[in-house]
Amino acid sequence: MTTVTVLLFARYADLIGASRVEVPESASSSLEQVVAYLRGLPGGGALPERPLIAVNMEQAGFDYRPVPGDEIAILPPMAGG
Amino acid sequence: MTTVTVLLFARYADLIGASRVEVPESASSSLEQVVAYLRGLPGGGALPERPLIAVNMEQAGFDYRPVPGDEIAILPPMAGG
Amino acid sequence: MNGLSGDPVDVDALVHAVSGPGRGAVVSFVGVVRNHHAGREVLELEYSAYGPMAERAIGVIVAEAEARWPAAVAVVHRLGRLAIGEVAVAVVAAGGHRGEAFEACRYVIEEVKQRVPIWKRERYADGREAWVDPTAPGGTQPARPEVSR
Amino acid sequence: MNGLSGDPVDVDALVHAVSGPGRGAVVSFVGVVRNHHAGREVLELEYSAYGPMAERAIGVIVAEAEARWPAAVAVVHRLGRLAIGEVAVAVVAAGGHRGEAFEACRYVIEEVKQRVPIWKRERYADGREAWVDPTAPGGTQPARPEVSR
Repeated sequence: MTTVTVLLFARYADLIGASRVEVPESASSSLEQVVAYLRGLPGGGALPERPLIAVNMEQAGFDYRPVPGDEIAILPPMAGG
Repeated sequence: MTTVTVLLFARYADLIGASRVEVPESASSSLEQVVAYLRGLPGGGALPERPLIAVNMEQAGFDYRPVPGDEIAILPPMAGG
Repeated sequence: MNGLSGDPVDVDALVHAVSGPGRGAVVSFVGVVRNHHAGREVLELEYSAYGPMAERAIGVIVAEAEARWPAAVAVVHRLGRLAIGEVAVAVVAAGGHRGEAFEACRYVIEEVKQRVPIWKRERYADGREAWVDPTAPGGTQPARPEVSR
Repeated sequence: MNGLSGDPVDVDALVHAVSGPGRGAVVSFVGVVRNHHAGREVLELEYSAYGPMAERAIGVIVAEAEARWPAAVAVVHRLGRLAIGEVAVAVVAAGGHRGEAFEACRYVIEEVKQRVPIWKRERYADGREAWVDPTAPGGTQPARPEVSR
């Protein structure tokens, strides 16, 4: 089964207990679906419904359809400085 | 004869060739008179008619009447920084 | 020069990197770890980042500033654990005149805070920890104790 | 700490003087001698001052800034001969947040330039010298060669 790799950071990684999650292809036809999948994981219910998402280090919209090789990252609100 | 001591700085000291001038009491009944006296000195003609003047380190108006002990300073445009 | 650093930030090195004989105005912003946040006493904190994206975002922000003002800009953001008083981020902008140096410096720190994927976990005097979240009420979100280090 | 100095300005000492565990934002302005002014190549310059009034004016400006913003401010202006690249003036403002530190720093350098009796004589590559005069056309007034040093 093909999967899409999602990177999690900071509080989101804490919530799910992992900094990297493999999402089955069946649940990754759009970023919206990917987030729904993550929110269904144990601890994932505290993820926001519409987090900031980067694909290949560029911000991406919820309707984006992941393709193999994409680096998808779910980003908590930025807190540098 | 009583005099009033006037401090000159930077370009104004260059123009008059001195950093300190004693102005006779007869020419120092007001700051306006003091400046007129300085402008009559050799090289003094290039002084502006209304330079910035400090009396005891506070800016003073042209109608100020100097009293003995005043520290009068004629200040070129400031150029710090 | 620009980017992330696991080692203490050398502000003088940044100043040196942007200085030049025609750049008479050097404006620096240095963000230092404070001993309090949102009413709680902070003991230390830890910065983490999505490294490659953060480096790239910093590079983009610097390029934007240098295109908009005649100034040279250097930025470093620290990662890892920091104690009170340590430098978390430094931005240095050098230009021919002070207006452009102030504006470029301010622009870069504002954009870094908004656009660079860096996160901050604070440890407080009461033993609790939290993630700083500028969008949350109170400015933080509790951190899971089981993942505390 | 605040005032005039015949010795090189120690910017780090100013930063240290205003820093504190509650002051997370430190903004510095450093004015450095440039190699050109008003289209002419500058070799070196000399600052002079009406010392007691300049010290007093700097103290007043710092007090104004510290009354207006919750920030601590330190300022030193160099006097005497300076070479290209030397620090002429440094202003450091530290506050709890960056807004107040930026604003206090900017306020102080603007006021120092306008209100502190300090003068600058420049020596150019062509051997001539001039007094910097922001009110004069071209920004300078010729200096008498006979008083050149």
